[in-house]
Amino acid sequence: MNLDTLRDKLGYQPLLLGVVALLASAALAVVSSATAPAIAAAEAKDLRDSLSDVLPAGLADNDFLKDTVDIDRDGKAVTVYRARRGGELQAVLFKVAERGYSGEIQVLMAVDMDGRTLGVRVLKHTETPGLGDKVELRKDDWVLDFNGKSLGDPAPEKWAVKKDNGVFDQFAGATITPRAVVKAVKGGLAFYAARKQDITAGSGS
Amino acid sequence: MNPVSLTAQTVASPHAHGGNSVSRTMFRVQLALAPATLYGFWLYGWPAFFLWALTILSCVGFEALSLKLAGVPRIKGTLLDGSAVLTGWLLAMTLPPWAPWWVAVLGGFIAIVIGKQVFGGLGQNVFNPAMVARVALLVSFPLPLTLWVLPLPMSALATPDFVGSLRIFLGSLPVPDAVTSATLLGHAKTELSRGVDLAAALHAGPGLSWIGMRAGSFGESAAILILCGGLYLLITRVISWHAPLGVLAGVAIPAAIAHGVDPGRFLSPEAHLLSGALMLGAFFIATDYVTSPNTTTGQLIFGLGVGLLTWVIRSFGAYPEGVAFAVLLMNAMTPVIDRFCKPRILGRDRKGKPIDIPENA
Amino acid sequence: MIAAILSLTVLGAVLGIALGVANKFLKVEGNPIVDELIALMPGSNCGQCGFPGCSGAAEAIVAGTAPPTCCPPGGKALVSAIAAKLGLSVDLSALGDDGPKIATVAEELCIGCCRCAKVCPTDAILGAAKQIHSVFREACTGCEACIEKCPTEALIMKPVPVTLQHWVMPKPRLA
Amino acid sequence: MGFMNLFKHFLGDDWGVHPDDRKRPAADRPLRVMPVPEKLYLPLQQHLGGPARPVVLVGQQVKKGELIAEAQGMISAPIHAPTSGTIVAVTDITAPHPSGLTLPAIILAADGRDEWIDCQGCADPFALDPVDIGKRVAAAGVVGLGGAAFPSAVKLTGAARSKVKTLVINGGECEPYLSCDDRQMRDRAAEIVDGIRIMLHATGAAEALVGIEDNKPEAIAAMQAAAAAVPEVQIRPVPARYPMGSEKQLVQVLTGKEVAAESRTFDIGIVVHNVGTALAVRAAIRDGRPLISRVLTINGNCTNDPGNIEVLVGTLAEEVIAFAGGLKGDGIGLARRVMGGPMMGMQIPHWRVPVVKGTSGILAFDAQEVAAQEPDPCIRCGSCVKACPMGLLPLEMSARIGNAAYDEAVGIGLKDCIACGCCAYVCPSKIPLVQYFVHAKGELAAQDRNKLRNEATKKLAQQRQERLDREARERAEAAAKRKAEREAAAAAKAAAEAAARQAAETEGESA
Amino acid sequence: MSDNNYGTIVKDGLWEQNVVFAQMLALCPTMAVTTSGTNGLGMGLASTAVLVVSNILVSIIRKTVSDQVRIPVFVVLIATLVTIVDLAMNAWVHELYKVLGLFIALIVVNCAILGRAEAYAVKNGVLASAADGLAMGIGFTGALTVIGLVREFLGSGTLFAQASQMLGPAFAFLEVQIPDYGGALLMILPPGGFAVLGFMLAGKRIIDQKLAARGEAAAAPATA
Repeated sequence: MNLDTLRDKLGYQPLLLGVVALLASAALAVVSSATAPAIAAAEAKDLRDSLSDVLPAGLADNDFLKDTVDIDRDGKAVTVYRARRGGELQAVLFKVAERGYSGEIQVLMAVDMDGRTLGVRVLKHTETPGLGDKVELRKDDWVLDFNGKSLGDPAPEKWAVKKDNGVFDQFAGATITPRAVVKAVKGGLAFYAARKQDITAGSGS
Repeated sequence: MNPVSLTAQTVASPHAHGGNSVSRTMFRVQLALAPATLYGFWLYGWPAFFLWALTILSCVGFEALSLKLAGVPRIKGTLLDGSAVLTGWLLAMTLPPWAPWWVAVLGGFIAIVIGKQVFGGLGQNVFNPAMVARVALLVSFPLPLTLWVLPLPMSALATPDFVGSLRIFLGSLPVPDAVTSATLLGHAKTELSRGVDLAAALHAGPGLSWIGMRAGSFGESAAILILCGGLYLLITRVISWHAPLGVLAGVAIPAAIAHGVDPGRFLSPEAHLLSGALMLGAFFIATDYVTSPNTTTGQLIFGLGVGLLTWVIRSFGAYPEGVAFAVLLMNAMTPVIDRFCKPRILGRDRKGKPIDIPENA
Repeated sequence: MIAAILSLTVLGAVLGIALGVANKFLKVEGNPIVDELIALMPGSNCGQCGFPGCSGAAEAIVAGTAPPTCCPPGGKALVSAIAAKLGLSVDLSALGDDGPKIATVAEELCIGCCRCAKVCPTDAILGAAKQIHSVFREACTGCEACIEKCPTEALIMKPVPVTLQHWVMPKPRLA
Repeated sequence: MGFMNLFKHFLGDDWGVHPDDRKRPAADRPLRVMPVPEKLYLPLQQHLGGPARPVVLVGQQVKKGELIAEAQGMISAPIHAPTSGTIVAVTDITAPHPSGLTLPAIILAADGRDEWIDCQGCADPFALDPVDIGKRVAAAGVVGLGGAAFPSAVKLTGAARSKVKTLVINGGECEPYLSCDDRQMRDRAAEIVDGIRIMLHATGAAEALVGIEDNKPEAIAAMQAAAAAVPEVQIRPVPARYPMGSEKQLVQVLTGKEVAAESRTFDIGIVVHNVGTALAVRAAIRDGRPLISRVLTINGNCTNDPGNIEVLVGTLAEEVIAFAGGLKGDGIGLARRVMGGPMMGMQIPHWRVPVVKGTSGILAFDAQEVAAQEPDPCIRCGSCVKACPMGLLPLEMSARIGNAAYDEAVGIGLKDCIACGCCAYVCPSKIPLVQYFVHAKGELAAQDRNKLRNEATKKLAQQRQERLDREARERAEAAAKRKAEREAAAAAKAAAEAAARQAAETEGESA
Repeated sequence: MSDNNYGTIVKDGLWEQNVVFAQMLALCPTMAVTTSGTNGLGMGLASTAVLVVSNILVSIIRKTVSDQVRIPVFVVLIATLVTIVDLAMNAWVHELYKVLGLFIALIVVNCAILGRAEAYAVKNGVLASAADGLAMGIGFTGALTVIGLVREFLGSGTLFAQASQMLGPAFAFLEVQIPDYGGALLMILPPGGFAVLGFMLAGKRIIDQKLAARGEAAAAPATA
C-alpha cells in the first residue's frame, strides 16, 4: 500500500476524519465516565464547605446537603438546608439576594432556631472593587457584625446603616452596598420568622 | 533661524503666516482656565493649590522624561509649547480638591506617558490624556477619588493653615469627616438606589452651583466662571461653538424629556448642566483639538455624542458622573466621525464625483 | 454514549467527503499575480535584477526572494505599482538618491564597432559600422548592458540632468 | 468685515483667510515707469504650454515690438522684443523659479533708441470679426497677467466657440502686498473698460462682471465712473478675503454658480480674465502693440521705496529693485526673495532673474514677515480644514504625503488643491502644507512620466524582439532556400549526369 | 524548520519565538487570566500539557494525514485533549479548576496550539515536536506568569496569592502581601493587561536591540 498515492484519494478523507472522530469521542467517553464521580464529589464538597463556613463548628453532625426543603418565597423556591445534631434541628441555611450598587448581591445566611443569625457570607456580588467589596470576609470582617443579631435585637428601625440611624457601619465612599446587605439579612430573618413552621416541618433523613 | 539658512533651502509658498501658534493657543486656553482656578483656590484652600501645582509639575516632568527617552532633539521647545502644562492643569481641575500628592504624580504619569507619549506625542494620541488619567485614577482608586470636600466658605470647619494643608496633601493628616460631602450627582444616585424619590432627596436646587458652592472637583465648581472662560475662547476663535453646544444640548435635551416624564427618577436639565464636569467638559475637554473631529459638523456630532453618553451614564450607569467616560468613548469614535463628516470639495458632490454641469448654461 | 460516539464519527466522515470533493473541484492552478507583475515590468529583459528576464524577476518578487526595488529601469513608478499590487509597504524615499542614469557615447573613443547596438534591449543605440554611435536618450533605460561590450570604454553612464520640467519640489522635513 | 460676514464666520460658513493686506502705502504711490535697461533677458517660456521658438539670429538687429520667438503648438505665446537693439545670445539663464534651474532665453542688448516697429492698430475694433481679434491677441503674445500666464487668445477663442454668456473680470487682487491691478484700475479705468468691451465683442458674451475686493474703494470708484455709460460692464465689489481672486471662488461669489471639478468655467458659460489682461488686449487691438511690458508691485519690509512700476519684460529683478530705491541697508535682514504674491508667489534664489509676463510683484521680505519657523507636530486643530477654500482636508493629505502614500492623497482630493496657501497660512504648527502638496504633485507627475517611459521601453523591446525574430526567420529561410537551391542544383546536376550516363549507355547500347 | 537543534528549539520557545511576546498569539487567554501570578502559572501549565501532547500526536500522525482534512483532524485532536484536561482538572485539582475553569475551555481556541501543530509538529519528528511543545509551553507559562505577577503586584498589592491552593501548602511561602497598599484596580482590569503587555513588548524590543548591537560590536572586530 502506498500511502502517498492513497492520501489524495477521495475516499481516504472521510475514512481518516471518521477514524479520528471515533477515537476522539471514545477517548472522551472513557475520561468522562472515569471523572464523573470525582467531579460530583468535588462539587458537593464545595457546597458543603461554603455552608459549613457560616455554621459554628461542631453545630451539625448530619449531612445537611441531603436534608433540604424547598420553601416558596414571593413566588420563588428557596432551598433551605437544615443542620441537625443528634437528629435535633439546630439551624437552617438559605440564600437571600438584594440589589446592590451594581447588580444583585447574593448572601448565604445561617439562622438558629430562635431566629438569631449564626453567620452571614456574601457569595456573589459585582460591587465596585475597593469600595463595596468590603462585604467580603476576605477584605473586611464587617459581615461578622451580623452574628447573633435577630429581628428584635436590634430593634427593627435600627436594622440599618449608621447613616440611616441604624447600628451597622457603612464604608467610606459606599453606603449602598452595606445598606443592601443589611436589607437582605433583615429580609432573610423575616422570611424565617414567617415560614418557621414550613421550614422546620418535615423530618430530615 | 538665521536668514541665510532660510534662503538656502527651497521652500514653497506661502511666504507669510497668520501668526497663530501652538503655544499661543495653549496660552489662551490656560488664560481661560485661570478665573475658575483662582476661585477654586479660594474655595478649597491650600491643599487645592498644592494639588494643582504638583499635577502640572508632574505632567511637565514626565513629558520631559518621555521626550528624552524618545530621543527628541528639541526637548525645550516642545516643552514650552504648553501642551503638557495644559494637560496637567485640566487633570487637576477634575480631581477632588483635597486629593493626596500621589494622585497628582500618578495622574501626571498616566496622562503624559500612557495617554500621550505612548501614542507618539502631541497630535498622535487617540484619547484625551487628562481624561485617560482621570478615568484610570477613578477606576483604580475609587476611595480617594470620590472623597469630596465642601467648599471651605460653606463648611463648619476652620480653613486649614499652610502646614495643615501640606499635611493633608501629603496624606499624614486624614481629611476631617466634617468637611466631606457627596456631590449632587452622587447624592442623587445614592438616594435613588435606596428608593428615595428625587423630589424628596434634593432640598435645594442646583442654583448655588453657578458660583461653585457645592462639593465637587476642584476646577469644576463655578459654572459661571467656566462659562466665561469658554466664551473667551469662543470670541478669540480658539474653539468653535459646535462641540460645546453639542455637549450641552446632548445632555439638556434628553434630561428635559426624561425629567418631564418622571421628575422623581430623573434630574432636571439645570441640575445636569450645572453639575459635575459638564461645563468644563463642554468648553475645555470636548474641544481638545487632537482628539475631536476636524470639521465643524463632526464636532457638533462629537459634542452631541459626549452629551448624550454623559446623560446616559449619569442616569443609568454605575458611576454618578460620566463626562470623562463619555469623552473617551467619543474619542474612539473620532476617526469614524472624521471619515463620514468630510467637507464637500468645491465642484464635487458629497461622494467626490464632479457636480453636474447645468444643461442650459 | 454510544450515540454520541457514533454521531461524531459520522459527522467526521461526512465532513471528510465534503473536503475531499471541495479539494477536487476548487483547485487553483498557477499564480495569477506573477502574470500581472510581468505586465507591469519594463519587459526589456535587461538582466540588471540578476534574474533571467522580467518574468524571472516577477516570480522572485512574488515569492519574496527579491525586493520590489530590484528593477532599476522601472524606477519609483514600478516600485510603487508592485508594492500596491502585493500590498507591501516600501520606503520610496530611500530609492534613487542619485537619480536615473543613461548611457552616453564618448565620441572621441567610439570606433563604430556596433557591438553595443547589438545588445541594447531597446534599440536605443544608433549608428552604422565604422561610424560613431549615439544613444537615443528617450529610449535608453539605463540598463548598462552595453557598457561591458564596448571595447574602448566609450560608453559611460551619466545621470540624466534635471530640467525645469522634471524638477520636483523637495519634500518638507518631517516635523 | 460686515455684520453678515461676522455672523457667517461665527457659524463656520467661511472659507479662506483674512490676511493683513499690506497693500498701502505702495498702492497709493503714483505709478512709475522704469527706463529701458542695458540688457533684457527674455525666457522662451513665459507662459503655460509649449515654449516659443526663436526666429532671430545672434547679432541680428531688432526693433521694439518685433517678433523674436514664435508660438509653438496649440497653447503657446510668441515673444517680442521689448526695445530696439541687438540679439546678443540665445542661452540658458536662471529661471524665475524656486528650483534655481536654468531655462533657455534670448538676450537682447538695448541700443537706447527704443524704436518701435510699424504697429498696425485698428480704429474700430467692434467692426472686427471675433476670430480676427483672437488672432491679433495671439500674435501680440498676450497672456493672463494675473500670475498663471495662460495664453489669453486661447481663452478668448475658446470662449467664443463654447458660447460663453458671462465675462468675469478679475480685479480681486486678493494677494497681500500686491497693488498693481489696483493702481491700474485707478489710473487707467477708461482703458480697462474699453479693453473689457473688446473682450466682450471677442467672446460674444452678453455682460461683463468686474469683481473688485472692497478694500480698494478708490479703484471701485474709478471703475464705476468709467463704466457708468457702459451698461454691459458691471462693477461688483466683493468682500476682501483671500483667495477671492481664484477663478472658481470669484465666479461663485459673482454669479452664484459652482464650477464642477475637473472642468473649466467655459462649461458653465463663463470666462475669466484679469484686469491687466484687458489692458493688454486693448493695446494689442487698438494700437497693434504686443505685450512687452507690465506693471508690477515692488514691496516688502526690506524695500526702501515700495510702489508700482511699469517694467519691460526681461528686466532683471535686481535692476527693478535698484530703480525702486534699492533694499534697506543693501539687503541686510533680507530673509526671502519672492516673485509674485506672498501667498502663491515663488521664492527665487537670487535677484538676477528676469521679470516675465506673469510677474505681478517683486517682494523682499524680512524674517518677521516670513515668520519662518521649524514646524511643530500637527495638533489636528482643523484650522486648515476651515480655511481651505476648496473644502479639502489639508492635514490628512499632508500626513499621507509624509508617508509617501501619494495615491491616497489623490483619493482625498490632492488634485483639487489650488495651492492657494490658506492652510499653511493659518497652521499654528507652521507645517509647510503647500510644500507637501506641490511635492506630491511633482512626484505624481514624475511617476506618470516614468510609466509612459516604461511603456515606451516595453514597446521598443517588443519591436526589437520582433525584429530579431524576423531576422532569424529570414536568415533561416534564406539558409533553407540556399540549401534547397543547392540541393536542387545538385539534383539537377545528378539528373543531368544520370541522363548523360543513360544517354551514354543507350548510346553505348545503340553503338 | 526541520533541523532538530534542541538549543534552537529552547531558545525559540523561551525568547525568540515566544508565543506572547514575539508571535503575539493567544492574547485572549493572556488578557483574561493574568490577573494574578497564580492564575497565569496555572493557565500556562495547563496549556503546556495540551501543547506537548498535541504536538506529539500531530507529529505521530503527520504522515498519515492528508492535506485536505489536516486542519479538521488537528482541531478534533486539540479539542479532545482540552476537554480531557478540563474534566481531569475538575475531578482532581478542583481548587485550581474553580479559578481557571472558565478559561480552560479557551485553550481550544488558543491559536498557539494549532499554530505549533501547523508550523512545527507537522514537519518534524516526535521527539523534536515534544521538545518544541515543551519549550513553547514553558515560554508561554513564563510570559503569563510574569504579566500576571506585574498586574497582581500593581493591581492588588500581592504576589502569588492563593498559590498554595494550586500548588499545595508547601508553596505558601510564595505568597506575598504588600502592607498598606490596596492596589490600582485598573491593572487587574483588561486595560491594565494591555498596558502591561505593551510595556513588556517595548521592553523586549529594547533588550533585543541591545543584544543585536552587542552582537554587531562583537562581530565587528572579527571581520575587520
